Order: sequence, then structure tokens, then C-alpha cells
Amino acid sequence: MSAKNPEYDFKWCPGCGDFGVRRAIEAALKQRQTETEQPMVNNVVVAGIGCSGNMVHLLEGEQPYGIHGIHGRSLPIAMGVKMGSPSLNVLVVAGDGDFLSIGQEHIAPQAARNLDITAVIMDNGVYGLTKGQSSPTTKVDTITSSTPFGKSEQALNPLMLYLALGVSYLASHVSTRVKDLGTTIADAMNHKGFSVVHVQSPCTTYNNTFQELKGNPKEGIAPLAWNIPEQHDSSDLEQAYEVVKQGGIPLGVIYRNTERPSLQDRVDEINNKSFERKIESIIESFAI
Amino acid sequence: MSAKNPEYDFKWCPGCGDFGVRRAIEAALKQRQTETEQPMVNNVVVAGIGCSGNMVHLLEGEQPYGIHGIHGRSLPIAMGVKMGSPSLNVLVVAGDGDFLSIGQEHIAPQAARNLDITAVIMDNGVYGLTKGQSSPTTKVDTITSSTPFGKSEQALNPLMLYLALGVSYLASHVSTRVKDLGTTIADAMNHKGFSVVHVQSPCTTYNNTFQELKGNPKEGIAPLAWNIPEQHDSSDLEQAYEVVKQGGIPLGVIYRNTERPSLQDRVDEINNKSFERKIESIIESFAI
Amino acid sequence: MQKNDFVVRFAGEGGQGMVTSSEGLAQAASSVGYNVQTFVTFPSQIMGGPTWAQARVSTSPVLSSGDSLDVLVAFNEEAYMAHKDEVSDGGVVIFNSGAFQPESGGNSFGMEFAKLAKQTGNARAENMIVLGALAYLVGMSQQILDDFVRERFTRGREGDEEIIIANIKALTLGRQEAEKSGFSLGELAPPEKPEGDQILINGNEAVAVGAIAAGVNFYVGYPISPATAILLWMERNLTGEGKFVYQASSEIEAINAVFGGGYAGRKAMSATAGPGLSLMGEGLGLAWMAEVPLVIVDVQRGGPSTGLPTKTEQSDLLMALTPGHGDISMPIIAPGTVEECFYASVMAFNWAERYQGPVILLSEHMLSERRQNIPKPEISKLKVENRKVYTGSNGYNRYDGWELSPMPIPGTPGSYIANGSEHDVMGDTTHLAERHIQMTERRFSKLKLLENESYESENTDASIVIMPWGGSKGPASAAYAQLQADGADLGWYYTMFLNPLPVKMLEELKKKSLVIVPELNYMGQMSGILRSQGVKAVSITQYTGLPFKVADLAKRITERVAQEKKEGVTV
Amino acid sequence: MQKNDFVVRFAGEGGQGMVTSSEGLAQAASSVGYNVQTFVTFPSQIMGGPTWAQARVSTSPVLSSGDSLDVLVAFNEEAYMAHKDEVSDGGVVIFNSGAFQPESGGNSFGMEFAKLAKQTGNARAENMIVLGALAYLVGMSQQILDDFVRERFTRGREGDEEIIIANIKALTLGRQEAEKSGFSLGELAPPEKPEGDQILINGNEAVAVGAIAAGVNFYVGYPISPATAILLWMERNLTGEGKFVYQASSEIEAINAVFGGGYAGRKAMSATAGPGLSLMGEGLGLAWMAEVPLVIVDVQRGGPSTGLPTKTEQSDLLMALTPGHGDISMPIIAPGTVEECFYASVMAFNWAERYQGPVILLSEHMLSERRQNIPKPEISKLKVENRKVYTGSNGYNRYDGWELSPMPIPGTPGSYIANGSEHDVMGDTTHLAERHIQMTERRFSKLKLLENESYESENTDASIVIMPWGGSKGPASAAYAQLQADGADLGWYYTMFLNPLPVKMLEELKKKSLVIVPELNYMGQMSGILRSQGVKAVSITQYTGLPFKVADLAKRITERVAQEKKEGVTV
Ligand SMILES: Cc1ncc(C[n+]2csc(CCOP(=O)(O)OP(=O)(O)O)c2C)c(N)n1
Ligand SMILES: Cc1ncc(C[n+]2csc(CCOP(=O)(O)OP(=O)(O)O)c2C)c(N)n1
Ligand code: SF4
Ligand code: SF4
Ligand SMILES: [Mg+2]
Ligand SMILES: [Mg+2]
Repeated sequence: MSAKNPEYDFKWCPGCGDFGVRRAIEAALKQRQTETEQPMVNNVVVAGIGCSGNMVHLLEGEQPYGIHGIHGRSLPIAMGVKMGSPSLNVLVVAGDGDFLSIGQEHIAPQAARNLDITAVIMDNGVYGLTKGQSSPTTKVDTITSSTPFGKSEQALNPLMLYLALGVSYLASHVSTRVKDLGTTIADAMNHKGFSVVHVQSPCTTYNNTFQELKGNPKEGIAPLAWNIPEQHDSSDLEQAYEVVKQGGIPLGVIYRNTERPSLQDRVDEINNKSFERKIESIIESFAI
Repeated sequence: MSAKNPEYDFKWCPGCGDFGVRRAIEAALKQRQTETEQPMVNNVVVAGIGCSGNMVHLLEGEQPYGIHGIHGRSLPIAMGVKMGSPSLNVLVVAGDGDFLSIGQEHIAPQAARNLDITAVIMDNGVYGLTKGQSSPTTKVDTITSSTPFGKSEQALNPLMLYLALGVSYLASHVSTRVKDLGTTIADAMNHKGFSVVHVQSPCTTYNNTFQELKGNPKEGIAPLAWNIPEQHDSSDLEQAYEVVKQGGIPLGVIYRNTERPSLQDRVDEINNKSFERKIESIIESFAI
Repeated sequence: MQKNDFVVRFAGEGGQGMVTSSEGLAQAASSVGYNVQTFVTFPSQIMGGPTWAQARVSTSPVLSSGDSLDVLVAFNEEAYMAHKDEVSDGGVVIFNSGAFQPESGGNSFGMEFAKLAKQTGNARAENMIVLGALAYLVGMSQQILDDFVRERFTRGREGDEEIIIANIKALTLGRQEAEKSGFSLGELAPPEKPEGDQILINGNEAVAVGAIAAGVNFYVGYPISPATAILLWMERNLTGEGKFVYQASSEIEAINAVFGGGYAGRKAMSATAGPGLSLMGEGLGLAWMAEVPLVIVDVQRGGPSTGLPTKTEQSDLLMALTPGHGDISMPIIAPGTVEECFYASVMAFNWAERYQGPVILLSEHMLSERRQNIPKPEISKLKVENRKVYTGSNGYNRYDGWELSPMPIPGTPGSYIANGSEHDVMGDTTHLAERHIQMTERRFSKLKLLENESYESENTDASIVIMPWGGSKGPASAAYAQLQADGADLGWYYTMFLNPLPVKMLEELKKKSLVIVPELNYMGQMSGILRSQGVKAVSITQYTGLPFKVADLAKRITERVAQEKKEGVTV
Repeated sequence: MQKNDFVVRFAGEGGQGMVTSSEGLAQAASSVGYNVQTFVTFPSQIMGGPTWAQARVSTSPVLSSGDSLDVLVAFNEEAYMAHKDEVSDGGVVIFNSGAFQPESGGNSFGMEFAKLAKQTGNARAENMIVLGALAYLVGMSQQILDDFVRERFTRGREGDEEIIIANIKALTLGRQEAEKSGFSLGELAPPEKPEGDQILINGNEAVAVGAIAAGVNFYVGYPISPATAILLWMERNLTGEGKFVYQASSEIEAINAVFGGGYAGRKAMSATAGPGLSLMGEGLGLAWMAEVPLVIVDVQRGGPSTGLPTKTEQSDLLMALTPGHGDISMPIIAPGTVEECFYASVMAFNWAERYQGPVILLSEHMLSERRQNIPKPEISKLKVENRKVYTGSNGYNRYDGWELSPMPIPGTPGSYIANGSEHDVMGDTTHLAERHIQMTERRFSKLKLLENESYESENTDASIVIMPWGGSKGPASAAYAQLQADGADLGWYYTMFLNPLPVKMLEELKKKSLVIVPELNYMGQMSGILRSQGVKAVSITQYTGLPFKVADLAKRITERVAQEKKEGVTV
């Protein structure tokens, strides 16, 4: 827990995947700080509600700005922050429930706009904070506290969704590969446009998938996670679809479109085309 | 306008695509009535808010049940109706704004559940009822009343979205082919699971695309609409993606998965596994 | 006798230029110094459908759109049947004899609109034919309309002159037809030019322009009647460096984006109507909790639910006061006139910045579409308030203390967390009872900063007073004037600051034996609020989707006063 | 002297069995006829974190969780420091000497919880050690706990007997340790077995079981503290043919699905907390407008916004009354005890079906987790109401008239449109003023069907009365009893029917010189509502996230009464 504050009383459970994500984000923020020579207060972390969202309070070291708002609304809030002050770096941190269930409606518009922010999603296939209900990424038939007879809906494929919606940068990762993950997040932050880093971050208390992800050769469990081969051309959307269709958890950058203008580019263009209207001349236009 | 009611005062503009969709729906309802030998009151039409949603008031002849609720919420309402009374046929009618903007969050869950209803979407690439603002399917750079300097976001590809979310039946159509459309809607209603019939239904007042859709050889305009070839195997998801990737407006059934259980199948299964708990025995379980 | 005032209604099918006619008349009349006010209703369908628009022209300030019509222009039979009963004794109907023939002539005369228009060489000049006839009837000089036409159609294009000539010809033709009819309403008194420069503007525009005057630089909104016009206006005018305006994908996106913008240091705004406000409750609660300034305009329409999108009502007040769960009390400003729309908008931003939180501006359909001449705002005299900004170094405790504290702007030192959960001085989540006490009291203490003494009062010695709110101010003040003239002993109170109410006004109201609140809702929402604050208040309600008529309201006030005198208060 | 009542608190780290201990004690004590009530708070983190749970055991009905502690069981030093000041004079602390040693001994004694547990051969028997010690201190017979252990662990599995023996051994060990300490709180009076059968249940369960008793057959909900337990319970128990229960993707989906279910003829329900209710406003408005029955439970927690998810508060009342825009007035039932949770739930469904519209059941965190013995509901005596259903042929005008009319069920003749826009008799959209008048009055007239005379009153001649609502009923009634005993001239009113209020009660309240409303919010929400209805009401508020303490409340009531007698009402 951040040393700053003795009143704050939330803790992740021992072994929670979010610890790894935290270290990766801290590393990414530092890396970007060096690269851009901007102060830490140029970063704003916008969190969803969930165990994962508590990230915004738990980051150690020099403190960025933060928003811990309401469940599912991190993206529109982030849009407001970014378009309100375009020189800021805006990082969304949210869980699979927050981002893909109650907040799912907000992905399509930002993908279509190519809002220049980075979303780090901690997917544990469960609602952690409310103690173990099923989430959109929970596998069908899984028994959870809210699906005592097995989950009756098919799991959402978030990577496929992101691609279909036109997210311009997509990476997939696991929380255990802290160093790679940190570099990927920094890379995503460097991308001009809407970037999503979708991280498998197991919930040790309600859905411990560490073993499935890594595999366990002794017990004959093949690992779900696999490295995207070097030769993958992430600028090719077709190839990106191929990666996702292979299933499992690909590790690395799946797609990156550097051609598309970001929302800010578009807005700048319009603001250049149009001129600022002064209040006096506006009022004059209503003169009788 | 339905003869039933002189107080109702909404009319579609002359030439509006929704007229064609209306005739197709009327035909489909009649066809299904014959096929299933069910009375018309076994149908419930759940409408979104928009010019398109007024469909529910404008259907002529024998009247189905109807709901004209609030903007964007036709799917969850339809879920309630269907799961509340599974023997009903539930038909959603909504516009591109209603279904793909404010209501977009509701598609993924129903696709994941395979809720057994049919959604007929009237896509005119514009907000008709509020007089001409841009919608998610409005093309980038288009000038509309709300995008005076050109729309700054990329258009959503709804067909791609539906496939990515796992909709189990997908057809694409145009409002002018009334007969085919009617047959397709009836076919979709016959499908057990979540079916979407996405119809190009041009708005003659704010976004008249009749010519683009049909093409105009004299003026060298190639038609956007094209017939899906007979040999297309709609049970193959790969082929479905291929059809959508070809762009334009494919006409016909793109995808059809008849293997997946519907939500009702799942619920029945669970209800068979579990037993009804009587109130007396429930109370007894709390006895001291 | 000279007439000082007339009301004309244009009724027909959408697309026949009803709105153009009424706004054109208003523009022409106001340009020579008359006071004007328009009233417009739209049909629910997009094209066609029964539409009507009305204009009132007067030598003195216009308080209401007028109870009955001096002239009805009926473009078709349906319109004639629907509106003829509202023509006053001595009023006149001009009907389109090219379209129909009314059963009984009476006080009406016909012209063939289309045929006459064709004679001018401009088939689209029907409205000018009508305006010409009208001008004759109400005794308005030919010159006024001629000048108006000349100004309007001088656009520096080729053919301007032709169009001008055709239109003036149309005006003359119409005038001649009216002359032939033998009808006349007497001569219109010459304008008493209002003091100072005037502008002609409607309520939605006034809200938008007020926001610009207050420094709005961030706008995100979702289309919804009757607020869409504000979004569209902003899309065109909130342009240039450092401005952001955007159409959201929903009201939920809008409120949260506006929250983010406010946090980032912007003057952020969205406008919506009831259904949108119902979706913004959670976001408004967040802004209250995290102390982030923003302004939400609710242009009320008939409710509940999808309700009556094109009708007027004042029924969102209760919802607006507590749009979300928990202890919150939203500051609310409700303008009563088009002019107040402008100042309410400026004040809404001032309030938001001053107390660092969300403010709701409660407008109404009837104000939003009403075009009216108002004194030109003097920008140099406006007081525009800006945020108290933190300028120190890092390590700031943004939520320290029991009252307002300076707000850090991201990008500069002073990082903290804006938190929707209860939080400590840094914004980190906490569950300590002491903290919840401190923060709750802190949030409410800031409302004190919004207290002011801006209200109207008249005849304050009276024990029974009228206190309308919002757009009912106009009809109520006309009714009040009428009752005063009739010798009634009534007082008058009015403010656009509904929450918090001006303290002194509230103190005075508490001493009254009865406060009568005319309002356009069923529940009597405002009088309930006043009673909860210790005022003996009752409502006079109406829920028809239309504004009060002055005579009707005056009668109901008289009845209520008589009842009060008989029974004493029964609240 | 015999003790009639004791309060014990178990405090430590999450996962150490605090809740199990308090609930076990409650179960054991209630099984022999004591009255019990538990109180639980959770930390915000998932595992570990400071947790405490409390149980009160009494020979008479338990009204509050108890102001001060007879016994504190401290599992670690942090817990000891946080809670020791709440131990009453003469109370005792049992601390875990395996974990820490308090600075000053005083009224405390230590045991090594873990070491003693190990001696029993069952390392998980720590709680039994503690319960044994506790039983000795409060003078509870060994037999009670032994029997409890025997019943609880007889599960028909192999090894049951071993576990029973180990646990009984643990109880005995604990008892011996306490005996050694020399402390004792005197002998607990034998139970006065309550009349009739009892069940042990918490507030969330009581709401859920009540819903089943009322015939709920459709439930869609989204997880949120403290309402999640209702969803989870339903997932397990609302099973079998014709039942539907589902986890929604959001509260917006939930309310709209429940609307659809209600329309389709179901008894439909969802449960949420404040943030969810804030998202349901639009859907609730639709149900009001289209006249569709449904029940929404709001288990209130600390607000606003994400607020204090694991703390108690009564601050959603204003929002619940008008959750959406326009003229709406949501029927509200707010239970004050665990028993009332059951009946409130039954009544909420009865109301929804009776007036054909949405009903809000306002529960609270403090009730939801409180486990208490209550008289076993007699199902055969419950009055369960069902919808007035239309059974005629097609062509029915569902919205004809000014009051309730039978509702058609889709699938049977009588098709109509449930419309969120203002509508005519068939449900088709219309904008006519007459229709809006008829429909608005129709919607409000139906509230009359909910009027009833179910309220408590005592000492009704007093001019100053106390009227708590919701979960503050318990502490308020204890305070009232105390003040009565001290000779105060105070009256008592209480109802769980907050909107509409029982008519006769409201009439009586209006005649009082002062109605004092203890409530857990800042704004004094209920007293404001009462004032708006003509009652001279003031609140005693608290916003700490915790329930009132009886002594504290009694003192504040006394002060308020004294002030009133000095000054007269100042509202
Ligand atoms: C409007 C609203 N609904 C529900 C909740 C309760 N809630 C808090 S977190 C959460 C889900 C968290 O799941 P996820 O986003 O996957 O985060 P995790 O805890 O797994 O990291 C829910 C339902 C809330 N805070 N607000
Ligand atoms: C909550 C809410 N927000 C906004 C509106 C206003 N509104 C009505 S219809 C509509 C969009 C209609 O567009 P679409 O769904 O494409 O239907 P179309 O009219 O084009 O058929 C909007 C924004 C509303 N009724 N409710
Ligand atoms: S519940 Fe799961 S996600 Fe939450 S902190 Fe514990 S391990 Fe992490
Ligand atoms: S506005 Fe467009 S969509 Fe609406 S009725 Fe007219 S043509 Fe059809
Ligand atoms: Mg999760
Ligand atoms: Mg559309």
C-alpha cells in the first residue's frame, strides 16, 4: 500500500494477479516519464470499481493524478480528462466486469474515435470485489456464487470484440510477466490512439487460473498462454484476427494501426478549419 | 397508419425505408402465424425510440402485443418478456442509434445467452426522429446537423460486431426487397436463438441512400447491395466473416448456428436439475 | 382606438412555413422597436403533421404568448377546426380558400395562398402574402415589412433584387386582399422602442450564448428534444483552439465525460431533457461526491418517461434536486424568461466554479423555442467567476477541512484522487465515521457559497403572495398585474435560484399566511419543497403540456385567495 | 442478580471466524429460547482486514444491537485497541494472549486461542474455545452450547462424532480458562421462550423469503453490496418449473428485464443498492408510466456515489420517491426490523400487483446482515394478492378511464401497447392535453389503492412524538421505552409504509406540536417529506455509517424536547 495514507484500508489478497500488474504499471509510468521528460503529475489514472480499480490507490512512489469514479464508467471519464487536457497521459485501469459488462457500451465509441488513451484491463474471469460472481469472461458451465448450477452464457471473447470495434492498438498479456507487461504498457501509452492491454490477472481467491495459464506439464495441463511469434505483422488486421482465432492467451502486441488519426488529430483539424467565435460577435449575430 | 386509432399522430415521411420494413414484418408475422398456428396475440413487438420504433404503432391488421419503452432498452425488455413467458414470439424493432449507440451494451449479453428473439434493425445511418444527427453507422467525414465539420469518428461495422459477439443468426438486407425481407424475418423468427436482421432502411429526409444501395449505372454509381451467392455456407463462421469483410451490403443470411442451445434451453436444463422449493420448506430451513 | 398588442397564429401542416412566418413577423416587428414573443409547437412526426406557430407583437414587454388570438391564419381545414375557437371576439381568421371553405363565414375571409403567390412569380411567397394581409389587419405600416424583406434577402447574391421585388409584391397582394375583405382590427400603436439595444433570441440559444459568455470550453451532449438545438449550436460555435464539443453515444457517456472535463480543469457542460437527466443521476452523484464543477441543462418536456417530447412541463424539479442516491442537494437555477436563460447560464457556471460541484440549469420546452427580443447583454459588465486553483507543490491534501479548498489541475503539482467512495484528505477510500462526518458536512457547507439575495418582490406587506417559478413567471406576472389592477391585495415573489433559495426571501415567505405557486405539474413540486422549508405554500397546477393562460390563472388565483380567506390554510 | 441481557463482540482479522462465532452464539442461544440479534461489519478488502461481529442475547425481544459491550473478544492487538473503549464498566475483555499482551490488564484476561485449539486435536476449534469461555463469563449453561455443537455437526457424514467431541472439548477448555481468570458477569437468567415457533434469519434472507411467499417468479439482478446476497439466494432457491432468475450485465439491464417480466405477467423483482437505484430511474419511470407491476429492493448503504459500500445509512429516501423525471411518486415500504423485512417484501408485491406499478422496498445494510430470531411466519395466514387480469376478447382499451383497469397478459386476447410516451386508451402515443390530464390523474389515483392504516402508535395524547423510520426503529423504540420509564411525556408513531403514508396516522401527526424523526442521514430526509405534507417535523440525524446508540439517541431526544418546550417549533 502506498505509504502516503494510513486511513486507506483496502488490500489485495495474497497472490492476487493485480500485484504484478501494479509493478508493470509503475515501471511503465517511470519508463514513459524518462522517455517524455514529463513530470509524474502529467499522468492521470482513471479506475473502474473492482479489486482491480483499487490500483489507483495502491501505486507506489511518486503519485500521478487519479480518479476512482463509478462502476463501468472509466472510459467516458477518461475521454473527458484527455479531451479536456490533451497533453495529459491517461491510463484506464479496470476489471473484466467493469469494462466488459456494465461498462461495455463505452468501448465501441472510443474505438471509433481512436481516443488517445491506454486501457489496462485486469481480466480474472470473475467479479472479485463483490466476492465471486460470474463475469462476461467466465467460461460457460462454470459454477460461481451467482451461477450455482453452472453459467448459462457463453464467454465473451474480448480480443475479438476489440478488433471488431476497431481498437487501434491491442496487446494481450499475463500478470506474471511483469517486465514484458511493463514494456508493453509503455509501448501502448506511446501509441497515438486507443490502446488496450488486456491482461490475464488471476484472482487467487475466487478464480485461480495461474496454473492453467502457465500450464503444468506434470499434470498434463497445456499452458493457455503462448508467445506471439516474432514474424507476426501486427500492422496487418487479417493477421491480428488470425492470432485471436487461435485461442488461448496470446502474449504480446496483436494489432497496431499507426495510420489512423486520433480523436485529438481530428479535433485539431476541425479547430484549425473553424475559427474561434468571440462572445461579442456571437451576440452581435442576434442583433435585431 | 393503423386504422385503430385516430389519436395517434405520427407518420413516416413519404418514401421512408421503414414502410418497406413494415410490410415485410407484417408478411413475416402472417407467415409465422400460419406456420405455427398461433394467434397474433402470441407475438410481442418491442420497439426502440426513433422513427423506426414507431413501427409498433403502425403495423396494420390483427394487432400483436407491443411495448414502446425507452431509448436503447428494447433488448433487456425483450429478454424480460421472453423469459417471463417463453411461449411468446418476441420481435425487437429499433434504429441504428437506438440499438448501436445508447443501447449497444445490451447486444453482447443476449448474444452470449442466445436469447431466442429476433431483432429487426432499421439502419438509416442517422438519427431520424431527432432530425438528422450522426449515428454510429454514419460514415466518417459526413456532414450532419451534429457534425457540421464532418463526422470525426469511424463508422461502426455492425455486421462484424454481431459476429464477434456471437449472435447465432445474422441476416443483412435492404428495405426495398420487401418480399425477400419478409421471408428472411420469418426465417429468423423460426431460428431458435438470438437472431438479428440488419436492414438498410434509408431516411429520405436526412440520409437518402436508395441510389447508393441500388446503384445508378447511368451516373456510374456501383450498387452497395449485393446478393450473397447460393453456395455460401451460412453455418460456417469463417465464411460468414468473409462475407462481412467483402464490404458493401450483403443480402441474405450471413450466419446461422443451429447447434447452440438457447437461453431457454439452458434454463430448462437447470430447472430440471433443480427442484421447486416450496415456501414452507424454505421457512423450515430457517427454523431454530 | 389604437391597439397596443396583437397575437397571431399560423396553423397548418408541417413544411408550410408556419415557423418562418411567425419568426419573420417577430423579426420585422422587433426591428422597428416592437416587443415580440413567439410560441412554437412541433408535431411528433418529422415531415408534415399539424403544426402551429404564434407571434405576439406589443408596444410593451411581452409576458406571455397571449390567451386568445387576434388573427388566425389557417392553411387547411384541419387547422381551422382545431384553432378557430381560440380566436377572440373581434378577431379575424384568414383562411386558405385554395384549400377549403369553412362551413360558416363569420369573422373570416379567404385568400387563395398558392394562386396569389404564383402571381408574384415566386411560388414560395405564400408566407409573404399572408404577412401582407396580416399587416393590413393589425394596422402595421407597409414600410416595416418592406424593410424587413429588403434586409433579409440582401445576401450579396445574384438575383437578390428579383427575390426582394417578388416578396414585396407578395406583401402588397396580401395587403390588398385583406383590404378587400373589409376586416380590420384597428391601428397598431407605433412602437415604443425599448431602451438600449435589443437582440432577438430563443431560450436554447440564450442558454448556449450565456455559456459562451461564462467561458464554457467543453461540451458533450446526446441529442434529445427539446435540448438538441443546444448541442447543434455548440457544434457550430464552440470552435477554435482549446475548445471541445462532441456528440456522445448516450447521456451516461455525456455526464461522465463532462465529469472528466471538469476534473481536468475545464468549464464543462451538457444539455439534455428529462429522460437524459434520469440517466445522469449516478454521474451527478459522483460529481457531488468528488467535488468536480460541471453544468447540466435540463430542458424540461412533458414527463414521465418518454412522455411528451414536444410539450412543455415543469415536472423535473424533484428529480433534479436529488438525481442520485445518498445525501445530495443539487444547486438548481431555473430561468423564467428568455433573458433569464442567458443569465441563468452564466450563473450556473459561476456557481459550479464557486462551490466546485455540479449545477443543474432547469429550462423548459416553452422557453427553449420561444424567440423574443431581450436587452442585449453587456458582456463587459458580466461577472464571470473562475475556479479557485491550487498552485502549490505536490503533497497537497485536496479534501482537508470542512469547507471549500483550492482545486489542483492535472498536469501541475498537487496530484490527488477524485473519488466516488468516501475518502480521506488525499482522496483515498476510507470508511472511518469521522471522515464521513467531515466530508458530508464539507460538501453541504459549500452550498452556503451559493446563497444570494437575487429575487424579485413586490407588495411585500401582503399576507398572501404569488410565487411562480421558471417559465410560469410570464403568465403569472401578467395575471398578477391584472389582479393588482383589480385591487387585489397580493404580493409577488420570484427567483430563478431554486436551490439554495435566497435566504432573505425564504425568511419573508415563511411569514406569509399563504404562498401560491403556479406551476406546470401535477404534484405541486415546488410548493412541496417550500412547505418542507417551513413555508405555507400551495400550488396551482396545470398538466396539459401547454403554458398557463393568463386569464385562467388569474381566475384560479382569485378563487384560491377567496378559499383561503374563508378557511385559513389547509396545506 | 441475574443478568437478562448481554452483548459480546468478536473482533479481529477477516478469516478468523468472527462472523461464525457471533452467528453460532446466536444460533445456540436462540435454540433454547433466548432472543438474539447479530451485527456484522465487513472490511472493504476481500481477505483479512479488520472485521468485527457482535451478538446480543436477551430474555426479552432485542431492539438494538447494544450500546456497549459486556464482553469483547479481541483476536489481535489492533482489534483490542479499536474496541476496548466500548466495553462497559464491569465488562470483560478476552484477548488472544498467543497474539499480544495488552499494556494494562484491567478487566481483561488472556488465553492462547491457537494453542488451546490444538489441544483439542482440531486446530480450527478456536471459536469454540472462545465460545466456551464466553459462556462461562455470562453464566450460560454448558448444555446449551454442547447441544448446539451436537446438532450443528451431525451431518450424517463419517467422522461427525469425532468433530463433535473435539468441539465439545474446546468449549470445555475455554470454560475452564475463563473460570481460572476469576472473572464473571453474573448468571444469565433462563430464557423466557418466545411464544410460538421462531426462525433465525437475516434481513436479506427475510426479504428473499418474503418474496417467495408473495409468489415471486422472476428475478434479475446485478451484484452490489449489500444486496448481492439476495441475488445469490435467489439463484439457489428460485428454481423449478416456471421460475426465472438471472444475473444481469448491469442494473439498467436488470430494471428493463424486470419491466418486461412484469409486462409478461410475472411477479418480477430486482434488488440493488444506491448506485444501482441511481441507474434504474429511467426504467422505474417507464414502469410508472406504462403501469407495469414490479418490485425493486434498495438495500441502502452509505452514500452518495460509490460511498460507503459496507456501512449503513438511510439516505436514499428522497431519490427513491422520485427516481426519474416527471410527475411520479414511487410507493415505498421501509421495514424497520428483520421480521418486517419479510412482511415488507410480501406487501411490496401485493402493492405492485394491486396498483399495477413499480414499488420500492427500502432496506438497509444494518438490517440486511442482522441475524435475528423472529416469529415463524404463518404462510397460510398470509394475504397474497394477484393481478387483476383482463380475460375478455381482443379490442380492449387497457388505459380507458381514470383509475385501475384489468391488465391483459400477452399470449391471451387483449393486445395493447405498454408505452413510455403519453398514450391513449390503446397505448398508442398521443399529445392531446386531455389525454395527458386523464392519464396523469389515472396514474396518481391508483396510489389511493395503497392507502392503509397499518401503523404503530402509543401515548397518542402526547403533543410531542417520536417517529423513526426503517432500521432506526429498533434503537428509537429502546430509547422511547427508556424515556417513558423516566417519565417523559412522549408519543410514538411508526409505520413501514412511507409512501403513501397511512392517512389516519398522517392526520394525527399533523395535530402534533412536534414530530421528532431519528434518521441516519444528513439532510433529515423523512422530516422534510413530513413537513411537505403539513407535519411539524424535525429530524435527529446521524451520518457515521453506523446505527444509533440507544443512550445517545435518548439524550438527543430529551434535548430536542427541552428546546421545543423553551422555544416553540422552529422548523
Ligand atoms: C452501479 C454499480 N453496480 C454494482 C456495483 C458493485 N460492484 C463493485 S465492483 C463489481 C464487479 C467487479 O468485478 P471486476 O470489474 O471484474 O473487478 P475485480 O474485482 O474482479 O477486479 C461490482 C458488481 C457498483 N459498485 N456500482
Ligand atoms: C434517454 C434518451 N435520450 C435521447 C432521446 C432522444 N432520441 C429519441 S430517438 C433518438 C435517436 C433515433 O435514432 P435511431 O435509433 O437511428 O432511429 P431513427 O429515428 O433513425 O429510426 C434519440 C436520440 C430519448 N428519447 N431518450
Ligand atoms: S478477490 Fe481476487 S481479485 Fe480481489 S484482491 Fe482477492 S485475489 Fe485479487
Ligand atoms: S426522418 Fe427519415 S427515418 Fe424518420 S420518418 Fe422521415 S424518412 Fe423515415
Ligand atoms: Mg474481475
Ligand atoms: Mg437511424
